[in-house]
Amino acid sequence: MAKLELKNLNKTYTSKIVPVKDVSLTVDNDEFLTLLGPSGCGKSTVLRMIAGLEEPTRGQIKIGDVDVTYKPAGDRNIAMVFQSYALYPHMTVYENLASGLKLRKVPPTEIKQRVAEVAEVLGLAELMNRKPGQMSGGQRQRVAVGRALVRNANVYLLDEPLSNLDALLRERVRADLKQIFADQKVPVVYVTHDQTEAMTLSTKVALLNDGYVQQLDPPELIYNHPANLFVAGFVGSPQMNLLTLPCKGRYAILGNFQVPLPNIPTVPPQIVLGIRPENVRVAQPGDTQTIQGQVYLVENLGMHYLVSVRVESSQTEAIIVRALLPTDQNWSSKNITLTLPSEDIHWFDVQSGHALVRRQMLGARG
Amino acid sequence: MAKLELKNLNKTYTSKIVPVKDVSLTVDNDEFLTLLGPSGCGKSTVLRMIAGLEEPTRGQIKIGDVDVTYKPAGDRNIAMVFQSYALYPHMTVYENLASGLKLRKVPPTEIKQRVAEVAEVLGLAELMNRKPGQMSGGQRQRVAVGRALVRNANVYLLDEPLSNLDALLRERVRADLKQIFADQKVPVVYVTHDQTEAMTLSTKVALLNDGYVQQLDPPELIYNHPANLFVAGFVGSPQMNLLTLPCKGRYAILGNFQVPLPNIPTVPPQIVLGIRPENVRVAQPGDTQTIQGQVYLVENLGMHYLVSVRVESSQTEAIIVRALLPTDQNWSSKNITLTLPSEDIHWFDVQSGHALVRRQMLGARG
Amino acid sequence: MTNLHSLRSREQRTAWILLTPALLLLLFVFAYPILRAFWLSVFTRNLGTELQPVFSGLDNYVRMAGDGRFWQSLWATTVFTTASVLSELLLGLGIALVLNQAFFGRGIVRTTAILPWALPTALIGLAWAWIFNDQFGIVNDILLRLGLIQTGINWLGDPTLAMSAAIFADVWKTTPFISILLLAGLQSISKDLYEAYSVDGANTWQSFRNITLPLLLPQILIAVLFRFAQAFGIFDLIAVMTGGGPGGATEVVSLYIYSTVMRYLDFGYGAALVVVTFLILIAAVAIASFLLNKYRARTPGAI
Amino acid sequence: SQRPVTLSMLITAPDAQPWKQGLIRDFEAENPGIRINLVEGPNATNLLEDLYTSSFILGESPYDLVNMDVIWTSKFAAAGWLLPLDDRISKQELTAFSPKDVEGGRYQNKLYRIPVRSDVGMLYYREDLIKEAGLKPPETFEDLMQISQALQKKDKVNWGYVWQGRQYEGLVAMFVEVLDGFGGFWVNPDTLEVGLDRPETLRAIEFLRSTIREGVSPPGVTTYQEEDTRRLFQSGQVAFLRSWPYAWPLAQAKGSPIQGKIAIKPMVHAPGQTGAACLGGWGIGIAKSSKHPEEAWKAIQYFTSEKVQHRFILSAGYVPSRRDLFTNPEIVAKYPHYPQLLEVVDNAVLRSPIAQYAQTSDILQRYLSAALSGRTSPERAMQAAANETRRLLVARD
Amino acid sequence: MTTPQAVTTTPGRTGKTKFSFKKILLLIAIILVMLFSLTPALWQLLTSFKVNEDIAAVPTVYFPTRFTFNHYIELFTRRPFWRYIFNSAFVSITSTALALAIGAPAAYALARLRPWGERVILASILIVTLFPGILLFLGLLEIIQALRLGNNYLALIIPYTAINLPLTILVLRSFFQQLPKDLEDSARVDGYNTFQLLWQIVLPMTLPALVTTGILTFIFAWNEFIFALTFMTREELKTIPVAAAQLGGATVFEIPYGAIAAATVVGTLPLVLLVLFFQRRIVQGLTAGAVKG
Ligand SMILES: Nc1ncnc2c1ncn2[C@@H]1O[C@H](COP(=O)(O)OP(=O)(O)OP(=O)(O)O)[C@@H](O)[C@H]1O
Ligand SMILES: Nc1ncnc2c1ncn2[C@@H]1O[C@H](COP(=O)(O)OP(=O)(O)OP(=O)(O)O)[C@@H](O)[C@H]1O
Ligand SMILES: [Mg+2]
Ligand SMILES: [Mg+2]
Repeated sequence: MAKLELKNLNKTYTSKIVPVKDVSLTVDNDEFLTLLGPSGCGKSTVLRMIAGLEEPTRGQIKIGDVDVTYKPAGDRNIAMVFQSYALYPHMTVYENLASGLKLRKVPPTEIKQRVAEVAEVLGLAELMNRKPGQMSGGQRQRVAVGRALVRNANVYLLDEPLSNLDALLRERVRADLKQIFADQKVPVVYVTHDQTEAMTLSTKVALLNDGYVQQLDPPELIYNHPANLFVAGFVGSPQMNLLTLPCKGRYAILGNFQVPLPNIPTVPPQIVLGIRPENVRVAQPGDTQTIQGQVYLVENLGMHYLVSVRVESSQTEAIIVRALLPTDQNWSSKNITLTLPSEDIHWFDVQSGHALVRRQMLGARG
Repeated sequence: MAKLELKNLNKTYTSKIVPVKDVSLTVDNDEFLTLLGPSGCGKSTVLRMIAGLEEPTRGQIKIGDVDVTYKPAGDRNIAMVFQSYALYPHMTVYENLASGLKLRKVPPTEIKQRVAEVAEVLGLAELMNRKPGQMSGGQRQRVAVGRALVRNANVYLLDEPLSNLDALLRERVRADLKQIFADQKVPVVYVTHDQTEAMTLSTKVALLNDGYVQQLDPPELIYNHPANLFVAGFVGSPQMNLLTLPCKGRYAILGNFQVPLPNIPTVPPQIVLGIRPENVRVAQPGDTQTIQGQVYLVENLGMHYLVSVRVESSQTEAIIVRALLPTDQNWSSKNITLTLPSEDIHWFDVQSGHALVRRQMLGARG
Repeated sequence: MTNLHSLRSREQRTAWILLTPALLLLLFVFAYPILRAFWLSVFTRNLGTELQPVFSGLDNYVRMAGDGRFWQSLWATTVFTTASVLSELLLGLGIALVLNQAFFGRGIVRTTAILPWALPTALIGLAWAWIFNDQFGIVNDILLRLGLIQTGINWLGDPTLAMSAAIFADVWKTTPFISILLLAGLQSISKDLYEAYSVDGANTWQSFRNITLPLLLPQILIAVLFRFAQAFGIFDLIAVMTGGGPGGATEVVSLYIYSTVMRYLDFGYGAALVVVTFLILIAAVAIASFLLNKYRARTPGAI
Repeated sequence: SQRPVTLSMLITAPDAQPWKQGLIRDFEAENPGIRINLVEGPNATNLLEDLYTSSFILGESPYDLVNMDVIWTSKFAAAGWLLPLDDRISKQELTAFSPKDVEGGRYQNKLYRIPVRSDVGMLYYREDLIKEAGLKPPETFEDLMQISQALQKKDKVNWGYVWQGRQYEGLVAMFVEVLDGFGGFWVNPDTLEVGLDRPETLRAIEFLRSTIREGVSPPGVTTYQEEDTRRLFQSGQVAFLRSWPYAWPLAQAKGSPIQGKIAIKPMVHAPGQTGAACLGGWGIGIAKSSKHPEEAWKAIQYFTSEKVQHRFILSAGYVPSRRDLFTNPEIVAKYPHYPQLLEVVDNAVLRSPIAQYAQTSDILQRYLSAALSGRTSPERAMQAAANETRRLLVARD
Repeated sequence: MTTPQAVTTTPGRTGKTKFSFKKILLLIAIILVMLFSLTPALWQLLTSFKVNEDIAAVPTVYFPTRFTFNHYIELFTRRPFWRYIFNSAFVSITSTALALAIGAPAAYALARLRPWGERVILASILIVTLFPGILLFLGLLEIIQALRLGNNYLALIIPYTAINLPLTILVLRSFFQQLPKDLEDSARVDGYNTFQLLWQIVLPMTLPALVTTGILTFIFAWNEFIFALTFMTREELKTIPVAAAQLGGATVFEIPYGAIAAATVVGTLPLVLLVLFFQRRIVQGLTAGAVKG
């Protein structure tokens, strides 16, 4: 229906607390934007400003072509899932779900039907007559989600809507969300800490930190081409290996090993090498870019082991590289050789943190 | 310090709402038990009964050798993180953290020190003078966790303590939790929907459903040897492929392919085959147990693609197998051959849902 | 055995420890007067018996049945109570809503709004009588100056006007009781809910109707109950303002009871009056709460 | 030596000051063994009555001396709270007081109260205006109406006549005067006959109603008490006022718009009748529960003695209870209207001294107020009042 | 008129861009409330500064032609008005504190601890509030007399406390019930016993209710007339309303409006200050951020 546009939003609570410093975003009709960022970085605040619950200190919010910056919340036709649920304690689940529709004078039969559909999706069908006080945390969250889903809104805002659901249910609801929003063709802004969710659901991810958008890109780019150190370190679990290494000639020195530098104009004295643990492989015959070291910690992640390897080094300072390795072997205390495929290595400037090799097409800010 | 023992716990809210039907568990000094289960299955209720906030309708709770079933909450010396946080809204973060210690007349200097330590771990140091109303969801949750961690309790209960934290922080806090509890040597009961968390943190996992413990085992066993269909389907993400197949001779019929049955006394007419997507491999030359099919959906999970394959079949009913495949290829619409390694296949009874091949050592109930 | 140690029975013990002081005090102050009223009501004890109690069974109640003055005062009280409690509720709710807003100088306005309740009734009753005086009263003075009337209206001399004036004075005096109580109730409603509801598309009236009212209901009920009881027992304001006149038009039950006991020294009969009034009140409240429960059961979610 | 005996006495707040400065101080000086503890009660007399009542009900009254309004005597006596005083005072001595005042202290032929202050209702009028108009002070009700209307027509005054019409004891006090002026009666204390439904009563009501109807009295007069009427009168807008002696010094005070323009006379009457004045006033009795009746009596004797009264009246401006004092030259010098007042006092009527006075009065107040404010017709109202009164009196005896 | 307006109306900028209709409405409402509450009281205030001639003047004199403090001076010189204020304050503070101290625990028990006979207790409290107040006084008189409490502060403190108890209990109970239950649970696990829980957790969160009932009961006690009149006869124990009602005019009949107005002002001023001070505690969001869900 309409495009959502945020222009240079700023929210200042007190001179010391400025969670949103300068945020500009556009979410198109059919786009699904996920806000990612560390706890307390201002994600909810951005949503609240979009919803009209908080007035921006500066900046502009447009829905379609209308400037809604100072429009009251009720006039924006937005559906929102609150991080805190904000269920109506005096209403049953059914009434909670139906309230938004009743307000918009949707015919009763349609209300019933829509509520029933959503309740089905969220597994709330049996709880329709309960009040929020008599439900489990996950059930409450589902009601909160349901309350937004039944609506026919111009913009959907979802603030960590699935955080208290079990994996299975979450997966199901996620699929349904995707379906519903794809059908409705409206902008969706979604906050989550679950990166799988971010990756599978969104067409675009905005990574917030320190009040600024660190990178705004499709999820693959965020994952595969982090714009800066912060993004690189934040996205992906287990975290990317980020090693600050001295440079020597066209090489970065990793313990007793050398990693060839990418094609950069000048060679800095130090550089940050980043590689995701899942890209670190056990060396196979013929691999060139290898390092050796000793396993000193093995963590079971279910599908994989997260293996921490102390790289052989003549320096006193230990260099640790973590690798995600298959569970079919026992890695403990072994000496192993690992491959760091050069196409999976990210290079960052030590000072600015910016990625050093950036494709032209990437339009991210640092 | 002391062992926690639940014996045949039952909680009946109303004759229709019986979230906990018969739960028996033991958590030793140095054990870390994770409760897993679908939303609304009674996890929080179990915790609340342990804490003494809810009186069991039947059953017994022992801490050490003391029957505490009817002891008031305050006398049990338990620390608990509430799913809903339950922060004291009129107290600052510092006061929230210190309140439990003050009550126990811990000397002020020690209070200060312990609070500072915990705040450091949880990244709360800068928020000490805020009140809960002025914090983000994740910050609140951290305070809730902190309030439990500062305590020197006999038992720790944590109800989805990290659900609103970003992945990075969560990982860090998780490591700290592990450390702290390992030092203290007290029983910990933990509720989470994050299976990675369950796997990495716990020494034991109890899977609850429908008021009963479905399986109580170390995490690897839960993952690798699910006791029944429910556990198999619930644990692991993406979900295990669970295919109900007809049997013919010593084979299960999967589309146009045959999978040899395990060593079971009688061959049932139908059987359930389970295999995790990550165990399904692209067939390599020499693989015996292969199937063929066409890719019809590829989902990007970041590290992997989740590829859904329609297995070649002369039946009208489509059989879908999902596999987790590397991202280095484009799988869309391809015809591929997959291997189902027989050591990774789980077999379940169609009627009872019980696993058909069970090691002797596994002591789970169905 | 388990029962003795159960959490529930511990809770019981604590509950009773917490309740006991309050219940004892209530018993101490209320039980004797109430029971004594019941006891005295079956005796005749007045100037005729030289103030000695003489058992007379239900005589007092029989006499009451034919006592037009009592029934008339009961009616006057009902009119007074209904009118003043209803207007106070509406006005009080309105004022509470205004006071609940954030604006500059809110503290002053809140304090002002409580002011009428803070003025001593005995004194302010005099002031009201004076304000409504047909010659020197400012009400008439203002109306005259505005040219709305030609001669002063005899506010307190006309049965209907006198009742209205008394109701007005009472409404003025006690509206703050309701508004401050409701204000506290309003303040305890979480902002979240309004936010959620406004995002859902609710306008001001709708959030008032569907969030404020239902969540404020406990306080509304308490305020109404107390005002009902107080208004039914109204004494000093009317005593000072009209003395029950003109022609008994504003004589309320407690005025009559007071006269019977304190001035006519007719203790037995006075006690019977108390008992009957008391029972009527209890019946009224019981019926009201029954209807309310029924209504609430029928329309879930609504008030 | 003995510890001094303390006598407690309750008194309305405004009276406390003059008493303290005068009577009490002197008495204590003369009787070192007796202290008087003067308890300052509320301003309003009905509250005072209630205070007495509540303390007597409890059996042990904290008061030894009972300072009573005339209409309380019979109730207090009937309730058995007072000590009869007949043995302590001779008939001879009593003749010094106004006979009506003494009568007001009796209940069922026993004396319970010795008067200390008199109070009578009377008619105040604007001597200046009447003189100016060349008229004579009114004698009859009709005169009153005519003069009023004449003065009103000339715009000398807004209103002709104001009286106390609010539903309260003052209404009854005012009404018995009018009733007596028409030759009617309320309750005969001896026979308990009730005269409220007799034609004289209706005529009396008709007179009062006509004052309003004809615009002689403001409509609000049915809500007035003493002060309302006095203020109206004192503002110079009214020709006639029915009130108590207290209004005199106020109206004659410096700065009063009607200073020196007024005079008093007994209440007007119907032709062939005499004008009546309602008797009020205070007297003192002794509480039955008092532990010091002898000392109390001593105090009463002292307070009512001629010498003391003389001094007290000069300083406090009260109306004396002893007849002699009305004409005492020293007093007349200060209060020139007192001789006139004596005439009024002698013509006073008592409100029925019966035990159930309060209730009888309430009945009359209600119905009278109803009739005056037009709530019910006078006939119906008085019929009902009479019946109710009869029922009450029969029930009690 | 409800809270969302406070959220949605946008301070600052909207003011610049356009006039807000709602704001004007609010302003009018505020003015009306002020007028309604203030006018009669203001009248008393003006009267207290008028000379007697102005007070009695017809037609009405609205603003004093001559300001006088005589009425006030008289109050304090003729009578120990400070003493009365002290008495009122002492009795009111004590009985309010007691009512809250006794009422809050009882309210909590009724709100959360589900004692046996809860319904009966609640019903009795309701019934007690319905008993015509004026009649309590006879029975109480007998009790006071029997216990020889007359002319003792207790004679007022006890009945005031008791009469205020039902209101305190019911109001606080309704507020306690609205609190998120998890909070109390959390406190219990932390080791708070019931009393600590009440004092340190529950009461701070229900401050608006406490302050409100406190104000209401305090004012009731401050202004109560009949008991104070009957149970306290000694001059030095009288409370403000009784003392004010006993202000003499020159005669029994005269109502000394000026002095009464002054007494009204003097008697009300402490209350105004008190309310002004405490009303800021009636604030929203005391439980904000406490729980999720
Ligand atoms: N006060 C109550 N009254 C009635 N039923 C309740 C009450 N509290 C919880 N329940 C029900 O009991 C069941 C178990 O609730 P519980 O909170 O233990 O679930 P849970 O396993 O913690 O779920 P979640 O993962 O969603 O938090 C739920 O179905 C819930 O609806
Ligand atoms: N009312 C407030 N007053 C002051 N500071 C606030 C207020 N609300 C939020 N903040 C601060 O603003 C910052 C951003 O908060 P916000 O709720 O937007 O974070 P978030 O990104 O949603 O975090 P989370 O993932 O933990 O929910 C936080 O540091 C928080 O402490
Ligand atoms: Mg947030
Ligand atoms: Mg839960």
